[in-house]
Amino acid sequence: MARISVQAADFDIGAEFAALTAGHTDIGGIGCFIGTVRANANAPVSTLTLEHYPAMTERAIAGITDEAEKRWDLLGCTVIHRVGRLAAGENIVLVLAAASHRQAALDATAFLIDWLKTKAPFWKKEEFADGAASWVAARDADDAAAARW
Amino acid sequence: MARISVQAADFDIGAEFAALTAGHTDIGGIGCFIGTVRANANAPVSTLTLEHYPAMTERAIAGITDEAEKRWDLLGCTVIHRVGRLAAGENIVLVLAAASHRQAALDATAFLIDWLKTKAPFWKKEEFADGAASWVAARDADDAAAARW
Amino acid sequence: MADIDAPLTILYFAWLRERTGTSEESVPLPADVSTVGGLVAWLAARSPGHASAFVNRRAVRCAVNQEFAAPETRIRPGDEIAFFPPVTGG
Amino acid sequence: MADIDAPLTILYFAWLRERTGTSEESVPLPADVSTVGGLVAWLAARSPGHASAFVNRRAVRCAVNQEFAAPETRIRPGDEIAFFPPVTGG
Repeated sequence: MARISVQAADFDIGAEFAALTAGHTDIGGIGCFIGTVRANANAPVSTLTLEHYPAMTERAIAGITDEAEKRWDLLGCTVIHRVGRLAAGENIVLVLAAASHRQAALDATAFLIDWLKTKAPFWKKEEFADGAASWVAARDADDAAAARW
Repeated sequence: MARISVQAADFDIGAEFAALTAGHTDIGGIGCFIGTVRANANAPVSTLTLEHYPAMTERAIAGITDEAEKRWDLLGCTVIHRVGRLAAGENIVLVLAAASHRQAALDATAFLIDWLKTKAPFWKKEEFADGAASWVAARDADDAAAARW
Repeated sequence: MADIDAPLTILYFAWLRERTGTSEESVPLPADVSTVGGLVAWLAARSPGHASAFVNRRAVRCAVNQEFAAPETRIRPGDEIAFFPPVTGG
Repeated sequence: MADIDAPLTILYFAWLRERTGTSEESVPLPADVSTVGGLVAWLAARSPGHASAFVNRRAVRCAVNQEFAAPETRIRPGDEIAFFPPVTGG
């Protein structure tokens, strides 16, 4: 039931909401999270490159949305994750979860992004304005967030 | 800092995201919640009418967004609440919260909708397909959700 | 300081509006009324509709000058006092 | 059942790709290797780049046939085995 896309192009948030809810009158709430490329005051990121494991990525995301659909009564969910080079301010990821009641929609949204952060095969490389580049390190806080569920 | 609107017209989700994030490169995540008019399988809602207390509504919402901005480092937030007659499937409310980190964005989004449900002067009247009408009763679960924060 | 003769503006919303049959009325502050709770008792005696609106006082919420208020909140001449059920927006 | 002579496809991502200097290589399943952990030890001896990629094995994650795997996961001829750092998407 989930819509999953891994793509270089940006996504159209309004169009994704419209597609998720089209023809539904049983939805009471839609949760959403959008992750964006954040510049840092000390070390401005000029670009972020998202690498992934193409043969595995969509399967891994589908495993995560399947789990969300098992845990909550969802009426639909959407995960779009961009790959390739992205500038500061650009969108990285869109998560949408629709349910009859808001708590399920909000919890599923938080669950989906927490698990995407720790269980989908993407890697971020930051390139800074001064020419330096480094792979983003995984954060313990992300593991802890994913382990809450 | 918050954008607050109480209006009869629908809102444009994509445009609201764009307005919230325009010119920002310090945002890492945006949380969003949209509430919609839900039909019920047993007693389909044909229309919902949202009444409010015009002199108080925006002030009450500003009190809620101020509280969110005190509790989390937000880079912006938006609350749009519709009033008047709405059909099943229509949007009722939009909440957006932008922050450097996703947990603040997600928590502030949940806080804003929980408090809106219990602290902003709106009242819903349901009209059913069979002509019956009734004021929606406040839910203990909503009070409990608001009291978590 | 408001004029001590300024009337109260009383607003009713949702089913309180339907039961009282009015969305707004202007009344002088009764001589022996100084709190929201006292005003409710006074208003409930105005008409059968008012009595019906206030029959379950635990189901009624109040705002004084657009701020949520409690039965013990003091009221003054010229205040805008709104009565309504627990809110159900969002 | 895969051909017992089918080579393994080894994939490297992120800094493992940079350190090994390759994104993909095809190797026969070594005779004495039956698990991911055994394969890592064998690969680490292939070149200085490979050694550098696997120097901190706790920092390396693995998938066998596109499913996350552990050091004790068994491998078979023809498997696709990917090595990468902890993921950082989202």
